[in-house]
Amino acid sequence: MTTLFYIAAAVAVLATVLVITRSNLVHALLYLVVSLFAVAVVFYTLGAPFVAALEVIVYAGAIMMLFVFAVMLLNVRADSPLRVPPSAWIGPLVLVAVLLAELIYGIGLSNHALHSGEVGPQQVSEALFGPYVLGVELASMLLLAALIGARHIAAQPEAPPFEDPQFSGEEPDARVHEGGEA
Amino acid sequence: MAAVSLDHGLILAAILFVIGFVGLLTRRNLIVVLACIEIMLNAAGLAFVVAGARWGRADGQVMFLFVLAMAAAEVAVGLALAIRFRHSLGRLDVDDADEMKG
Amino acid sequence: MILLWYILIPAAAAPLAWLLSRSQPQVARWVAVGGTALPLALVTWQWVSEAGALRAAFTAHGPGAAGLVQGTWLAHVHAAWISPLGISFFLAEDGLTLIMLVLTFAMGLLAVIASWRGITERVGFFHFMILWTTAALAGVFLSLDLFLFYFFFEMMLIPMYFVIALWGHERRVYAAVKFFIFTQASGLLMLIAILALYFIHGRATGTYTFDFTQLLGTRMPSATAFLLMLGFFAAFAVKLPVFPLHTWLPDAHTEAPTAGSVILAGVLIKIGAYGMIRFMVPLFPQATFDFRTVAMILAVIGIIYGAVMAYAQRDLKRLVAYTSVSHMGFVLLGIFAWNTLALQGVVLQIVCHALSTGALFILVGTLQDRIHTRDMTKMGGLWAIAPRMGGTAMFFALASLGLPGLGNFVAEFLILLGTWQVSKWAAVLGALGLVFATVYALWMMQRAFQGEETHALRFHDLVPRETGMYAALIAALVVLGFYPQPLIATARQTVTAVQQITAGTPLSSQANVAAQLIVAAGETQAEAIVADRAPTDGER
Amino acid sequence: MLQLLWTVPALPAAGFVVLALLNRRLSRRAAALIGAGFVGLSAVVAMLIAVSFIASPPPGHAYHQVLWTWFDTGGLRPQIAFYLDAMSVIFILVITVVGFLIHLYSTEFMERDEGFTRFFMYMNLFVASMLVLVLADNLLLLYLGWEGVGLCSYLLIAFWQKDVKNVYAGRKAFIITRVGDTALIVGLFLLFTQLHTLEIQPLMAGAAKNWATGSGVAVAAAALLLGGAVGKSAQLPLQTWLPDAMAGPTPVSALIHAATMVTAGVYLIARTNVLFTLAPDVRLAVAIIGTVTLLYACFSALAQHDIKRVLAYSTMSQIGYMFLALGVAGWSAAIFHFMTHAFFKALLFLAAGVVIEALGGEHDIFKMGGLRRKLPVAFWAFIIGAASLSALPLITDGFYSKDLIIETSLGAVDGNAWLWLGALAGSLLTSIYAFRLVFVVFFGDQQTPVTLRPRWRMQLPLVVLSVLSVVGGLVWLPGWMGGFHPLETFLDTALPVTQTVASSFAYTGVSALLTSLVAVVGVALATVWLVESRAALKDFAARPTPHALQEFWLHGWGFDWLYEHVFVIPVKWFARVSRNDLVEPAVSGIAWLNVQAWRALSASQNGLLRVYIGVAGVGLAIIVAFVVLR
Repeated sequence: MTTLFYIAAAVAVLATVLVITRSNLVHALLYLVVSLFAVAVVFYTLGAPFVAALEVIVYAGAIMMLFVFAVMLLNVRADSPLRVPPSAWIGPLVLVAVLLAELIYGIGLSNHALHSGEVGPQQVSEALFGPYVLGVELASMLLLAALIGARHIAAQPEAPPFEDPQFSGEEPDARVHEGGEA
Repeated sequence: MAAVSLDHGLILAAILFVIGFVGLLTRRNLIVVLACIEIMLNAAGLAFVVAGARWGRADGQVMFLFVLAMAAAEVAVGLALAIRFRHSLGRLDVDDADEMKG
Repeated sequence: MILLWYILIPAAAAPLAWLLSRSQPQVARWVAVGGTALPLALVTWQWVSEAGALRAAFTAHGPGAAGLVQGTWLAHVHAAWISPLGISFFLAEDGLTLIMLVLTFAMGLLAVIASWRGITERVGFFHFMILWTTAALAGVFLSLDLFLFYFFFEMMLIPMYFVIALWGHERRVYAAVKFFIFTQASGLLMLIAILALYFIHGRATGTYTFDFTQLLGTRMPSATAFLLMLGFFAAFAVKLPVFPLHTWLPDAHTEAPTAGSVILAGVLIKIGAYGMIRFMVPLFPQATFDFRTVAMILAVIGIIYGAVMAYAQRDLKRLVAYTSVSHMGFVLLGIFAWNTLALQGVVLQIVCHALSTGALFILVGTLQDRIHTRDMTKMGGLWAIAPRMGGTAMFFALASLGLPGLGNFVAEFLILLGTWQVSKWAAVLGALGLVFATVYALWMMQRAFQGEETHALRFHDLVPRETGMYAALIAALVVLGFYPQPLIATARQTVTAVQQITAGTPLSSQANVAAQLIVAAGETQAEAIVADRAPTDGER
Repeated sequence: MLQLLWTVPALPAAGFVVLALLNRRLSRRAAALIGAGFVGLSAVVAMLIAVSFIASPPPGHAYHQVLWTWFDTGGLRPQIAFYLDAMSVIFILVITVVGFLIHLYSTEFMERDEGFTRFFMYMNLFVASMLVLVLADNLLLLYLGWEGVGLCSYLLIAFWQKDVKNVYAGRKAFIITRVGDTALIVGLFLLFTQLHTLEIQPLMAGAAKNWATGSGVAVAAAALLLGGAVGKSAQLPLQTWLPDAMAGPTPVSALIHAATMVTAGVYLIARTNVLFTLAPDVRLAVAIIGTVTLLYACFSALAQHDIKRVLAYSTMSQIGYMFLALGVAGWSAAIFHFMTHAFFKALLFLAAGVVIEALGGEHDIFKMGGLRRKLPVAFWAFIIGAASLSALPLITDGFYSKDLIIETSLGAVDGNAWLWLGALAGSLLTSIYAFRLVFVVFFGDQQTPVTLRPRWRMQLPLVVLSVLSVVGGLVWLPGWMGGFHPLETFLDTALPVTQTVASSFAYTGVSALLTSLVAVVGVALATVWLVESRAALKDFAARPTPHALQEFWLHGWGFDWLYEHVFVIPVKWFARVSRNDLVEPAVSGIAWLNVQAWRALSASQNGLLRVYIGVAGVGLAIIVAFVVLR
């Protein structure tokens, strides 16, 4: 299992690096799927089969499907004109190196062993609908809000081009009207 | 099962998080930006699960579920925004969204 | 109970004026007249009926047993308000308060009358603001609970801000914001000082209270006391205004509508003087003493600098505004001299400056209504067109330069004489300020009213409403010039009491001893004089 | 009768109030009647009081009337009270009588001016203030009158206020005298702090009792009072306002700037003579100031060609004589000269006023000439006045008083040969410039036609004052003339007797002889130069050195220039540079910093999402660093 963890971890890291370096959008998304699968394996090795399954179903399945549909709808091929020059990578890399060093230092290499044994769906469910039931309700509300919000935002293909109406105290009514339309 | 060290799990989460962060800082394509956010959220969820696995409790996984729900909501709204963005500006460059600069 | 009415009547008239003005704007004016004239009548009645009590309180107990210490107020209201925090609704009135209240309501009334024609937009709201200010000002002068005092202190700021920002002249928003920031920032310093005092007193005695009379004499390290004193000083110095903190005043006075300028110059800036006499010095006598030299230097600079700046102005209203800086320098000088002569002078100066400068502001306002400019280079020779206005302006210019026979002279003389006991140089330089006052006052007269009339201006002279207003002010100043004794007698209780509180500190020791000596010497000498002077036989 | 004392100042004050209240509603006739009437009444009351005072002197030769207590606090208890003694009697008599005559004169002189009522309003206020000044029983009330006359002086100099030049002259007078007044008021502070009263009599008694002669306090107090006196009486170094004050109407110059107000300084010093006795150094300073001023003014007068400016300088010079007398403790002599000077100088001014009116407002003496026959009354009045000014012996009042001063300046204990010489030289110069005026204005060829002749209201005061100028001096005859001196006896009840070392018959006789001689020589010189050889004089004056000297004297020895550059220009410069308030940059500097910070921060708000995230990342790194490195 330990070996599997490290292999999966290596795959996840590699795939993720490829996600952010590919200029082809579809390739990047495919690497993301690989990364998510790898993380699912990691979950499994950590003794969390339930979330491993969810990772595959929800992340790699549903969420990625959304991405693909979006790409399809938007008809995006590549974002080569959107590449940033290589020099622009230096700053973020330095920053991130510092951050990572700090995190690793903070985590410390103390070799705490993880609890051996599996935490199965039943225990998760008991916790979920036991002490965390309020969180579940909140999550449901969040999803509902996201659903309505997403529909509302995306539903107006004929909306006028975005522009910044200059505020003028003379005609406050015009603004209200515009806002109401949106 | 042979035990994986807690630290290695957390370090994996940290590495995934910073990779996502690098992507966020260097990519201008809105879709990729959203993907990077997914990576970072996923890393956070991973950290929860690792921590939960340390004690053999379910709480970490519950938290992962919440993160998952949030990620789903985020990506739904985010992609809707991307579509709207594309309609308005014709492109997907986040740098174009600077109408609110000071 | 009467004290509550002083706050409640204008406070109640304020929304009334606003509501009733919806159908008929003129109603708002009459409501405002009522809302200021009624408490004015009340307080005048109280003054007249308590005149005996004021004198009795002084003479019966001797100079030692007056007001503040023993709580022999003319009237007071003490009710629990927020008891857990030691905040009470504590209003009290003594001689000084009485004078300040008369001034507040009189200036409020004057402001209403002065804007009878000038204000035509949002009439109801305007009078709402004026009455609100009046109520808050009455509260400021009445409260003896520091929290309550701060509450009213801030409350009066808001309507004043709107009065300047809504009905002011060209740069009104700038001036209003400047006024607000200055006052608010310094007020917050005072709040910090009040809170610090509250906690220091609470820690030391176990009683957490904002009651001023209990906070008196709180023991604390001298460095702390000095800092807290500076907190109070900052707030009052901005209000007064003291020299380097004065720059809001010319802008605010100039840009405010006439009524705003009248209330600002007449009452609002006097809060600085009142607060120093009532709160700052009694609470921190030692720190005040340590600060005396600096304050006196600032006062002298203010006197001379204000006068020179007034001379330099082209804008007539700005000129008048700078004269306030100069006159308030005298007030600061008097407060820090802290002896009977100087403090009586300060009280007189407060009243007389309100009358003379208020009148000058109204005059500039009426002039601006007629010729639509305040620029003196566009005036000249106005006397020929409006001789009554010219004569009136001359009178108030003379009051402003401290002509003997008018109240301002008595005030400035007493202040300088009191200052002389403490610092000779400050008194000499202050007296030199009178020369500069002559320069700006006469220069103003020359540029605006004398000389050749070249700008082909045509306008009518004062109308009866205005003439009446000026006549009342002129009469008051002349009476104060020749017989200020009623005012002095009214203020005496307070002046003695506050000095009593600071007795035993270096601030008072020399001055008080000197004052006692003077009284004693005066009596013995008077006897001696009567004894060895023959010509007194003819006295009638 | 003495109980009516308060009405003496109250009547003109009432006139002022009535005129001020009714102002526009009054016809010229009514205004004139009220204006002159109230002063006339006051003069009548003053004369009655004087008669009663002399006939039955009150105990102690002084009368004290308290009206009410002004205020009472902190040991200061000044009263509105009047104090009448021999000196005040002389002063109120002169003020009301001369004042009335000038009011009468003005009713005709001013009749064509607009603001006729305003004129009488100010004049009445002036008379009231002046009377308060000389009657005040305490220094604070005296100061009230003192400032009151200063104010009226300003208002009346600037009376024709359409011309900014007049207003400027008025302002100059008020401001310069106020500089002196500052010294005076500081003197009051000092006196009150030391002696705890401001009532003049107890104050003087207290000073005499507590202070040693020559002590620092006494010197300081006397010097400060002297400062006030110097300003009001136009002595060096505060003299520059007086010549410019001639911008006012001529009756104003006659009343305020000749007869009464400018002598207030003399009154003050005489009134507080105890202090000056205690401070011999200051008294010497008074004498020196007087002598230097009188010489300074004589030279300046020689060079003027404005008739009123000549008279203004001569006033300055005559007050210099009074100061000289005060300086050598000749208190009564100074008062005597004040009286005679009031008569003849008022006369000179009024006569000059007739001339100026007759020539349509012409002030330049070289455009006059030959008026002897056209204006006989003015001519004779002027001759009498000039003779009196020059102290021509026996027939003029000026002779008696000036002779007394010259005699005292040497003969008094504090007398001094230098002072005496200065006084004599001044006398010589005085008669030269006085008769220069007479010859230039009234003799020679007529230059400007006479358009207006005076009527009775202008002539009557001239006649009365002429008579007074002739006989006014007979109340104090010098020793060699038999020693008839009721005025001296009278004044001795109020002022200390002058200690003299030389007062013998022979000494006074020789002194009078010298004084007469000098005056006559002066007149003779003027006659020779201006009548006999005028052309030669002109040639002489055209040469460079005399011409430069004349210019120098004409402009008052450059004092105006000096003050302009030392005081006025720096203040104006400072006012100009700080017009927008020197503190304002500091305040708006804070505001500016805020705006700059806002600019910088809003520049960071560049709309680039990635930059925001980067900054957030930096923040994250910092926070994490804090957490892990703690």
